[in-house]
Amino acid sequence: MSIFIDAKTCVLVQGITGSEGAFWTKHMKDLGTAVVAGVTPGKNGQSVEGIRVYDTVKQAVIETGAEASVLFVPPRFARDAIFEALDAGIRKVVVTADGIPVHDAMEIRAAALALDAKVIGGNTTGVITPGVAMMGFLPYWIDRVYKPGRVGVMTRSGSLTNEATAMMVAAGYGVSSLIGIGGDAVPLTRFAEMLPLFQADPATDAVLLIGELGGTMEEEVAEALEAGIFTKPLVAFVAGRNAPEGKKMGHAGAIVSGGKGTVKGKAAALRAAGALVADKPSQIGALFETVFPIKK
Amino acid sequence: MSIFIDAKTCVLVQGITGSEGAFWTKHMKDLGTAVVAGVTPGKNGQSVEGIRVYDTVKQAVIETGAEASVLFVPPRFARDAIFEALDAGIRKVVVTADGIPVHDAMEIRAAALALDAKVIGGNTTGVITPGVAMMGFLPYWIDRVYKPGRVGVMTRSGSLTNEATAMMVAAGYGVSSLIGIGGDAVPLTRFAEMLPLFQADPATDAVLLIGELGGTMEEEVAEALEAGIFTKPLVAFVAGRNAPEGKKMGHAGAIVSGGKGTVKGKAAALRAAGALVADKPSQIGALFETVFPIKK
Amino acid sequence: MKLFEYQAKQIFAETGIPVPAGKVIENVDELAGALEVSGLPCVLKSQVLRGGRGKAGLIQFAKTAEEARQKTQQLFDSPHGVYKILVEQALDIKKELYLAITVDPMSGKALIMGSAEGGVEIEHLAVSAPEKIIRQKVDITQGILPYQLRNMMFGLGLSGESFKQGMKCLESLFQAFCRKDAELAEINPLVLTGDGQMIAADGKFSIDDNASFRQEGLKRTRAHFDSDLEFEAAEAGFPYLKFNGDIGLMCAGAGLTNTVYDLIADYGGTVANYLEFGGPNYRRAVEAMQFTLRGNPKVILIVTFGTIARADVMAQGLAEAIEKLKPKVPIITAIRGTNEEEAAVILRKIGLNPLCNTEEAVQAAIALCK
Amino acid sequence: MKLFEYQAKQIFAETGIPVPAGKVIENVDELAGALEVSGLPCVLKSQVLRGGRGKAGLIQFAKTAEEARQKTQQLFDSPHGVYKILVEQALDIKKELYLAITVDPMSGKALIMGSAEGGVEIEHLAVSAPEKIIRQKVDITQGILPYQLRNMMFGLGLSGESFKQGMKCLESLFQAFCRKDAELAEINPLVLTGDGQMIAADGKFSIDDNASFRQEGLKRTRAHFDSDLEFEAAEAGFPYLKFNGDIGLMCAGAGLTNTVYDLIADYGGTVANYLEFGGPNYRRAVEAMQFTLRGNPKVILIVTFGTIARADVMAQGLAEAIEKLKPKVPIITAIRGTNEEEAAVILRKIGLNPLCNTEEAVQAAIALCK
Repeated sequence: MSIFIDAKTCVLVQGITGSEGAFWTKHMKDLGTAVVAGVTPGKNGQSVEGIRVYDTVKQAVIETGAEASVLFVPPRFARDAIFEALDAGIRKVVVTADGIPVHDAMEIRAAALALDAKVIGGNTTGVITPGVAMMGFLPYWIDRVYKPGRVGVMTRSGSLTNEATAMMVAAGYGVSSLIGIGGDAVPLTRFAEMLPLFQADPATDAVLLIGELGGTMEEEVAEALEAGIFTKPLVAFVAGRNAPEGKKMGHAGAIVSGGKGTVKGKAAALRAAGALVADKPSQIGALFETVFPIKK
Repeated sequence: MSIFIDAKTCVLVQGITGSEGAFWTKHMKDLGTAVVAGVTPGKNGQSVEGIRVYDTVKQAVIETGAEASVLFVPPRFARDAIFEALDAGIRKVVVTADGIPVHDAMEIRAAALALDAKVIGGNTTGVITPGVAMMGFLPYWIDRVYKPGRVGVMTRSGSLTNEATAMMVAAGYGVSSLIGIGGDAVPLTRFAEMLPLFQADPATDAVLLIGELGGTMEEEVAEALEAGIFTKPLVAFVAGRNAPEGKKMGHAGAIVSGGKGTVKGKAAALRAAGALVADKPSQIGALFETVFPIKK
Repeated sequence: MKLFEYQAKQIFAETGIPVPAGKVIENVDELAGALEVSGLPCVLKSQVLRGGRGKAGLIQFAKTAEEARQKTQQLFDSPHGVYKILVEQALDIKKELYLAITVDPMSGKALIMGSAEGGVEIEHLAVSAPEKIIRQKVDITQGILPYQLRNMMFGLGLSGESFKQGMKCLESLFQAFCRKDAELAEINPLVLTGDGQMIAADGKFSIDDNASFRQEGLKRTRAHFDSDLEFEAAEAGFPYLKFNGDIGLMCAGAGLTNTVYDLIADYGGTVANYLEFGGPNYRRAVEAMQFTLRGNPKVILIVTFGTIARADVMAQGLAEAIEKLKPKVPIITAIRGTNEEEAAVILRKIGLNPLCNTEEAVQAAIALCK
Repeated sequence: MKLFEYQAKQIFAETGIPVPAGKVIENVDELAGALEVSGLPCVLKSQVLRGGRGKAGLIQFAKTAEEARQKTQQLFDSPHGVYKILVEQALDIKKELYLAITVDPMSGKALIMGSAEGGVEIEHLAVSAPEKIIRQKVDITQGILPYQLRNMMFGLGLSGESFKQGMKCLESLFQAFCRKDAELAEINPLVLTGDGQMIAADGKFSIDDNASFRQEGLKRTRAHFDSDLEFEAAEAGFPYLKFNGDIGLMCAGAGLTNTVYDLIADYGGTVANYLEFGGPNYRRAVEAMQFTLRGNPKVILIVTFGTIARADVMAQGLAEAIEKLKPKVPIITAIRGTNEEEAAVILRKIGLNPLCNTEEAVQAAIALCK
């Protein structure tokens, strides 16, 4: 089982002829992902890693039945590429572009909500079900991070994911599916919106939430827990407890301003809703032991 | 029973302090319509026909629970007034304004579709369930037209409605509910979208469709009949068989151009889908006799 | 309101769509100046709104200044009401495309249509080869996106420089469509010239009358109408159509008017003219009857069913009009709606026989024409 | 990118929002010219980005030209890095309002906020009296509608002429918000003067860095930064923060950086500086280490987990940087990700002990500072 995509999901790669697009298309295929088509305007008829390239998403969807799309396009073209995918009927999109203008992101987010589409990102490393399928650029061959297992992972940070997940794996756990929702100030899909997928997934017994300072997404997860939308064990690690207010270390979403978005507030909300919160990555494994002990 | 509104539906009047707004508010109330509030910006606290006036729709909705709104505002302000109603949570709107700019209408239609709101009009005389409730300015006291009964009426033309419906009433039938969808080139709700309401209404045994040349709404009704969306008897009268191409006699929607929108095509489509089509208004009564004879 | 070709091209030029070098003239004396702009050979295009100008001989080519002068004079002298001629450079046409934006009332979106087979009427192409028309819907609040431009250009089979020029043309056309409250913005043909330029060789542009409050300079001129009478009526605020039959029709509302028009044909009658008596005009019976009488009807037929337009007000106005104008033709009325009983009393008082049934009124009017 | 008050007011003025008469000066010699614009009494407003300018004495009032001269000199001489002063007319304040537009990431809409209690920080009001903040969400593709403007003005309790002026201000502010790709557009206070004028007395405006490709003239100056070092690093493309501790941090990615920062604090260490080593910078180890060394760290701690930013490329770059710069401080590395085994080989070759565990690396770095 898997969430978001499985081995049968027909995946399209927008921007497939770029160097990253081509490189990660190979890796997605190697893992078993059903990459069926690529799109780069003006390159219709070319082939990348054995995948046929089309001029338009519409054409690719008609001819290959693609139903999900991963974008390797520069941030300034993300809006156009995402709306092209949505307009062609695709309802699952993964957006790797780092640096989408906030006004573009607002427009995309509003449209995705209206269409009930799952647009993941921007600035995400992607989505993976280890051993099954991937959309994005996750180094799944690093076994100490991407070991298959029964814990769902959702994260705002690519760099921290590997760190935190490795701790969980070191404690004997593995990953069922991992969703990187990305580090932007306006994520196109939010943490709490992924919870129903993990809740419904029989392959997921618990979830690891990798959060950060800034915004309100961790608080929304706490609300979802309070509302009973997610009932499996949830362990959280939220980075940035000591970050200086108003200073940005890294991407746009990770900033505290006007006293809002503090890790202290997030951790308190999560704990109050029944989640376990690790202060250090090294505590993650032990916390899972308390709620979801490994059968030895 | 009724469709669209019944005697319990809490109705708001936008533009209530204008002369038409005030005049028809009285008539709506007299019929039994639950008019609960009016809105005219800057006139908060005033009263019209015993109805409290508010500055904003939001305020009116919060304080009175209004759930449907009829607009007596000039066409250039219709867009603003409709979006104000939709934003306040109202999902049933009747728009009497004649002359809404087409680009405004496009925007409103697209928004109404996205919200699954029923925005009726523009350029409509309104919606009525005789003896129960009305939103609009239909002269319900004219008994030879608005006699209560079991035939649903939907129409593009105010002037023709009275004509055609009178013929039906003269033959012994009466009106269950009547929906004027209005005569604009871009009606905010279309004929075929009203059919499910008539289909579901136990007080409606058959429908009289009063159509016109121009557009494709009658063809869409034929498609709905073919698709089995509406299964009760349907009698249609479509005006403009002999209208000269490219000439406009009356409102914007009623024009044939480029050979599209002819009455001939509409009548053929409706007949092929099983509807009965009257060539003259005087035939309407007789056609009802064949599908839905009056119990004597 | 339909614009003339030269007006459409002004809009195209403003928004960045290339148009042929040319100038509008109103008489032969202005030709020399126009030829300096267009060069020779040139095209002389009569500025009339009717379609099929080519077949009607309203578009002429000229290789020399003298030929141009002769043909210009002929066009101005033609019986087709040519008030203006657009004098343009003749293009070296390699390929003709079609590009248009109109309204899709179903989705509430703008509908972009394109075809690699330009130069013909799109309605004909829609029947003969619908698969050759590429369609794309665009959300007017969001505006046209680059992928939508690309999809159209790929569909038209363009590449390289013409692909880029085509994207630019379509984007500009869409901006004009939105900014001008257009019902239709059409370039047909969009010409690819021998030297690789893309030029709007002809165009249609229609602006929504209902948006006139926010569109400056929207004003119909005599050239928009088939007759002086229709123009004068329109200037006075009366929708008015002139036909060549017997019955002078004063009617209110599209549905009822079209029904009466159908019934007149069904019962063997003909229409002299139609005047819209509804809306704000119901209070203007004297002027309305004046315009109706100028259509030389054998009988006047008045059919209304008013709600806000009250029947008694109409009847009172008609009484005044008859008093003042003393029409020599008979008048049949079926004036119904709010206060119809009072209306009937007024009409009877001035010697009319107010009818209630539309078909009866139509038959009575036809009988009086025999 | 946060703009200075005078830049925000330029945008306000361009878009039609009234601002006080005033002029920006860069030294005392320009004061006389500025006073001609502002008149007396005047306000002297230091153009710095930090909040609480009033309490910090960075805003001064002056009644005479001499007083203005003295206070201007004092402000330029202050240790707060005052490069520019905005000299403005002093306003006759009757009422202060608050008006702002920001981004609602949840709905993907613009969030309009207003309060009849302007002049205070909205964050404080949000805590002390949240019911006094009126909120309204606006679809940015559709734009702000008249009813949304009215709802806000009714909420602010305005009427008559100020109602109209307020609508105009908010509409203009919204246009500026959209046109400029703003993250925040705030007028606080929006002043109602004794003679009934509405004037933007102070404002904040922040433009999205990610939109710089379509926003002209977005350029940070020295005044945007707390130190020369941070400014120079930013000019070179390195996000860089200077602190006063021991560890020079080269890190990649927000999540990992913040985690390392937390761990350093947890284990009792302090940070000298942070440099973003991820993204395109992973190939620029020499420059990165140069900037890090200028922060005077006692130890350099490098923590990364790269995917596209390959570990072996980073390691190779570090080897070159060490060879070239010969840093005198110890270096601790936890460089993981794509090709991490090759990276480890390279690092060992130059005498480093590549670690794999972040906490271990942090503890090792702290131990070296003691």
